Amino acid sequence: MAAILTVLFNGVAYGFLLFVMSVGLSVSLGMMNFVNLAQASFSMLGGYIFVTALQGYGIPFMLCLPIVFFAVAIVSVVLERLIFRYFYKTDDLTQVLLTIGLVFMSIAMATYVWGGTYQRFDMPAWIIGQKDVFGLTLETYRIFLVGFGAVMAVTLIFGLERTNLGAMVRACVDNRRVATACGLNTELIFAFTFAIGGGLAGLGGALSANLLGLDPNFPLRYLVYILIVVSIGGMGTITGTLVASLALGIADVMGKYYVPQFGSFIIYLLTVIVMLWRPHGLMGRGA
Amino acid sequence: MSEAVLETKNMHMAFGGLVIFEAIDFSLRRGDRHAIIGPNGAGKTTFINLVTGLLKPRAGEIWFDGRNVTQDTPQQRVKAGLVRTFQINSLFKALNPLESVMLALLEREGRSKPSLRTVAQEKPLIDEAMALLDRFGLAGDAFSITDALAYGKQRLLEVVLALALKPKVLLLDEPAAGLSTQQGHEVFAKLADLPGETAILFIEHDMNLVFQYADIVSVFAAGSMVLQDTPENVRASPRVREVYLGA
Amino acid sequence: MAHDGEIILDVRKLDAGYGAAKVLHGVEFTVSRGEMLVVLGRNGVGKTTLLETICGLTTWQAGEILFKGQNIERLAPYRRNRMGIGWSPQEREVFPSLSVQENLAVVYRGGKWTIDKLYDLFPRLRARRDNYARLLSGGEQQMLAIARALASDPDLLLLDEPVEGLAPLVVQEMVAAINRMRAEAALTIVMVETKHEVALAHSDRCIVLDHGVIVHAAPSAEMLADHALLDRLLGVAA
Amino acid sequence: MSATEAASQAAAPHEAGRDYFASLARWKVWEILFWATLAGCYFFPDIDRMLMSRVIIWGLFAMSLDVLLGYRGIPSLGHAVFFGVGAYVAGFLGKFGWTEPISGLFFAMFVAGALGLVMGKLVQRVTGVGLLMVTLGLNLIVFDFVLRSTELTGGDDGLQGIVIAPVLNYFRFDIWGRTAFWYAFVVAFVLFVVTRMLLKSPFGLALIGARENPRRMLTLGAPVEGDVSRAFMIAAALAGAAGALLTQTTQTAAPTYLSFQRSADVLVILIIGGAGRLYGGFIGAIVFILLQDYVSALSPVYWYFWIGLLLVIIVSFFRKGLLPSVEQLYDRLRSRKSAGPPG
Amino acid sequence: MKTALSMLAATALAALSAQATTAQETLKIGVLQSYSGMTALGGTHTDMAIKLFQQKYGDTPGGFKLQLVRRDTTGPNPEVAKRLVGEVVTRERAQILIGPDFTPNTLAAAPILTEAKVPSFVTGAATTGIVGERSPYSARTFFATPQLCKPLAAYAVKQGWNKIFVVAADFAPGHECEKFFIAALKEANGTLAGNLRTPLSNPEYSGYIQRIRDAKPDAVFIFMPLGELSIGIVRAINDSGLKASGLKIMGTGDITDEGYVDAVGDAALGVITTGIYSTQHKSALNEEFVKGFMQLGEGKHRVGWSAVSAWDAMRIMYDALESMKGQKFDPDKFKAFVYGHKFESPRGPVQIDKSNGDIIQNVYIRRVERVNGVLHNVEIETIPNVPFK
Repeated sequence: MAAILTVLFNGVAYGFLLFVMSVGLSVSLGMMNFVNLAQASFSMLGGYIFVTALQGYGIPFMLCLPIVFFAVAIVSVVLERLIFRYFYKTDDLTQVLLTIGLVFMSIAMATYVWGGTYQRFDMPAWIIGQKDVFGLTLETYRIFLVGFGAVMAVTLIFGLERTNLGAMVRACVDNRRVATACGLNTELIFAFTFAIGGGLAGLGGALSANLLGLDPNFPLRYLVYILIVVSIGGMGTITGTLVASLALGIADVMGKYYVPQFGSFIIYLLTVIVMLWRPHGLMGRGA
Repeated sequence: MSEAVLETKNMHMAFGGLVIFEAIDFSLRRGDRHAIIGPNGAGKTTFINLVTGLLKPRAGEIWFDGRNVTQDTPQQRVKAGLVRTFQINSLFKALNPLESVMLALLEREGRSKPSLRTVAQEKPLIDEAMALLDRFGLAGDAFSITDALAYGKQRLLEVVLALALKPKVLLLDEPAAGLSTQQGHEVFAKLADLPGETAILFIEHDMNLVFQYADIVSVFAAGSMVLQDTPENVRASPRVREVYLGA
Repeated sequence: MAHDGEIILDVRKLDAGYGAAKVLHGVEFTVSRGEMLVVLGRNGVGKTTLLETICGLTTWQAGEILFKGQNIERLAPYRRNRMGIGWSPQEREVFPSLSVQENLAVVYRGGKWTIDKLYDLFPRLRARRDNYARLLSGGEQQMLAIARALASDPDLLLLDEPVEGLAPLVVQEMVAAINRMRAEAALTIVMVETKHEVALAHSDRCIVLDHGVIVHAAPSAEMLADHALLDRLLGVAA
Repeated sequence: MSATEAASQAAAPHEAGRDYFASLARWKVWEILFWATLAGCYFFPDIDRMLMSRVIIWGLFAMSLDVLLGYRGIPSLGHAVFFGVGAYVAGFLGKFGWTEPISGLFFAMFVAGALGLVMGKLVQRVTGVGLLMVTLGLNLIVFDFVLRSTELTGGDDGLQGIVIAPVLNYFRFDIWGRTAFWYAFVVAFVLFVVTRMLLKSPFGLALIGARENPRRMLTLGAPVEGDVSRAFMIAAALAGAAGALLTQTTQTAAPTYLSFQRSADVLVILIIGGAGRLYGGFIGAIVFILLQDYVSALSPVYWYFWIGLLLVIIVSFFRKGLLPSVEQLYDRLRSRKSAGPPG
Repeated sequence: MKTALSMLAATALAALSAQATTAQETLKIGVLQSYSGMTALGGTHTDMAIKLFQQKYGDTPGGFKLQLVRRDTTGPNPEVAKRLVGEVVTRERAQILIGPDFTPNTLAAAPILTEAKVPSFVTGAATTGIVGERSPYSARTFFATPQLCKPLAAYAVKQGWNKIFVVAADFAPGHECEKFFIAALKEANGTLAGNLRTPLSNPEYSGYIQRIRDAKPDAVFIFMPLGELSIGIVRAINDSGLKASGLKIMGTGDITDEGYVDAVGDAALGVITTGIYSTQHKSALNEEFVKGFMQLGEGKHRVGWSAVSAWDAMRIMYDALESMKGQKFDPDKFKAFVYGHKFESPRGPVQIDKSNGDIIQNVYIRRVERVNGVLHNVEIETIPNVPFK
């Protein structure tokens, strides 16, 4: 029984890990309809900024997180002004190509700046180790991830998705011409949303890099996972991304525990089945 | 009453909990020019989508040419001779009118299976396509990209594509939408010249066109058919004035 | 009916189009506060382009547009809207993935047309406030488009074919709403419409466009009476 | 044919219609030049023939995706599955004694095509992101399977013991890539000609129609969903041929042949060249593979950067790919010369 | 048929060597490693080792002016490797290769190398039976899988850790290592507590770890490829509390490779691995090697195994070329020198097998310890002259 509960908890924690990793893409793809694979590069950047702040400057862990968020948000909005904004109206494939090109460039640049090796993370003592909760031995970092992810999800869903700002973004995505003629400053709204998406991606990188290992190939390694989570969740919904993250996380961990011989088939098979069953994702808004 | 070519029997339709039709019994006779009118949201376009198979009714039957086609796919209904146009142009923007019409003709003749014969070898069909375009005054535009054609011409092409299939029943969803009054009359005048055995069912808001070209008018409102009668009687009906025509 | 009031919109020698293509050639006209002007003409003569140019959605090429005395021809569309220009586009173009309520809320910035008041104007919208806009019927979408234009509290309202494709009864409803809007808020309206009978019957003045040039301007009542002229300019079979 | 010419022929509409379709099917001068130049590469002094045969194979592979994406408008993130299946089928044949390459190639095409038909049937109702993710997921599953089935496929080490007999029992696959070049060239050319005919046929026109407006094709009575699986079958067979070619010319087959990376690469190549034009894949392969080879030799550690930059430049300035951009430029020059300023 | 083939090959080769001998002075050395992507570090370290070696010993051994031709194999990618080997051999006319790395690449290159008689050094592939058996001119300076996968079984049983759980990455090298370890465990009378194969792309281990926990083993033996999987599993076992509860972690040296043991962090402390080389190896040659390498890398790089493999390849190559001083380069003579060659490497004594060019070397059992504040693999036991089978 304890084993099952521990596995279940670990699945939930993994789900929240997937959520923090993919919520950046969920914002850009879901809310802005922009297939920004470079979100994975923003995550990597977030990881590097995090490790530099934590390791290089000895800044406390909890302070590093907002630094990462704002730093990556600024970088992403600069790139948005310089490059991305010219591609809002292009088709999906063009966006995929543009952003995958940027991912390639970011990998080479990260190798140049930080070298090809994996980074070292010395997490603060309070966040490592295990805690006993209701008789279960749980990992402290996973508990932290669940808490942080949940707060983040609630903040985003009620602070961004279900607000007038969220509706404004969707209006701009639905019809930019009309939105601007109706008095919405579409450029500003897009830049702002983009910055939030970028900042979240950076935060995701910071929170996951110490578990997953951070090197210049980080973006390519986890891109597929991020894509799977966001598309299963459905375009245009942070709630969907949350649901998909948790479902995939639990399914993956449970699968690995009960039928380890299936390996990563479970997650892939689930992807295929869900997308055949609901091509717009679990909570997608449809065509 | 002459033979019905298209009938719906007790057709019921709803989207989720929103009931569109309670029970529609409708019939269209061979060769008729039949108009459907009714307020926006009365389900006129839904009716056409049901009849052509883009939507499936919750209950009831659809009969075409003496056969129950309720379970048929849209393609099967087209092959049987039930053909429609769209309210908003639905054309092949990157192709030219000749290629578009060829698509229709090749489908009609069942010649679109994978093969190594070029389209150029289908000489009789090419000639037929050019003749059809010529008849609707589009021969001069046969090689221009559809997207670059004037709106009125695109509207005509919409009708030509449907006619190329030699339908038994032609369903036109607001063929004059977006056209000036004069262009609207031009389209209907061309349709009036069609051979008599093709039945035409059309949705239209312009009452001048309806009363000028229709033999019979059905009035849809609030999930049911209010009336099916001659244009004169419809115009005179107080009920129709109340739900649709206004004062 | 003539309006001697202040000139709210003054268009001078305006050239505009899309990219390098020129659609409007030296267009000049003025609209006074409270007036309703109708723009007539056949398909593709530049009526919609004219409205979109006033909104700022086309490429400005030459000439001037003065709104409340200020040059606006180089301003971004959202700034023009904030100065008081509202627009209801030709294809309605409501925001499909937003609910009716959200469609109005995203553009509402305070002002006399509260959302509740807009629902009073179009009671059908109140009934469907939580539905996605894409699920509305054509007539309801048209109402929403106009309500949305009003929500930003404009002084000048640009209406592009507000009664196209509507059932006769709904046309009457729409015309009544427009009249009520004018009566309640002293709105200035520039309207493009192909159904000239309806348009002329309820407006003050009209201009007729042909190939991007104004070929005729007259009081609406006068125009409505002149069947020969209508036939020549608009090709109406009387 | 330009619009003005066509208009002048409107007097004899029937002839004009026939001429139009005849001109579409006719081989253009530049097409002949293209293939002649490609073949002529062989005789350049100091050319790397193995590299050129790889370019040709990638060109064929990208062309196969063009049938799907360029003509039918279906994007796929799992196209390498068919390439890999073709490669492994050819490899298994070579390993278990069926060493004759041409029949092996046909068999590989047949198996890949059959798989394509099945996959097409599976996804024929799915579009957009759903389709991308389904094809991606299937790709990952197949890759995982091949990688893990060490006993069957050799897993990560690749399929071992592949023997390929000389082509026509005479031309041996040498280390200079002489046979490889000609074998790849001839197979690619023959398959190109067949594909070209197929796409100039009514079936090809119907594919384009369904790409442009599937709903309308449906109302013309076309089997729109059936076309998806047929397009998948054809594209899969062609991709299988490309995979088999690679196995036969290099006597290797490895999991990377059906990796997701390869699916992404082929998409990139096609888009760089320009989709929907049959030659786009070949042009893209020439540019991408040669550049990759050149840059990676020049800067082995950072060549990713330059490939990334190339992608960004292409989508920024040649939005639809190289070939369409060249076509546009050519059209503009020609119309300026013949018709004066555009009306 | 066969004779016709070999005659054709012979004429092609005659043409090749004729051209090669006329342009004698310079000798081209193909260096085929992965310089990009997930496995780029191997290429970087190989380059550094070669550079360090040449700084010390010059670039004209035996009067042959060496010229390096570097190519990026991009990782295990036989299609690319085969073409690059072909290009380097036929167009660049390289006469000795260092690489290509990875088993599939090595296998793909073998026919060309055999046909063109090009000696090569396998510096980055460990599968058994891929050296002399496949290309009679190849020699291995890396290691063979059994060398690292067998010894820990006996060692563990000797320590009293009888119940062992085996976790291996689910791909060919993992399957091979698992097979060797389980066989060795049986031989040593240990008990297999269970075994798991984990996917090659795997960010999450907790499900697997619960399985290990349920099996209650004394120790776990891990085989993972270099990189994030190794980091991931060692950290996961540590974070789950299993290590603190007394579970011993063992594995091949990959899981605590110097290249990223820092990234594994304290989780790596006490992990027992088999290895062919550690920077902590006590010998004058090694101290000098490590010092030189650190200087070259400005302290940013720690010495990985590919660096030692490349260094040893250079060592053998230089010795062989010196022995051919004044003569023309002859692959057969080169091979004759290399096969059976014994020398001192920074890792310890090394011998190239006389019959098939594979490597015979010491294998060290190491434990991760903190030395001067830095995590190191400290050698605690030496198993001398371990064969490659």
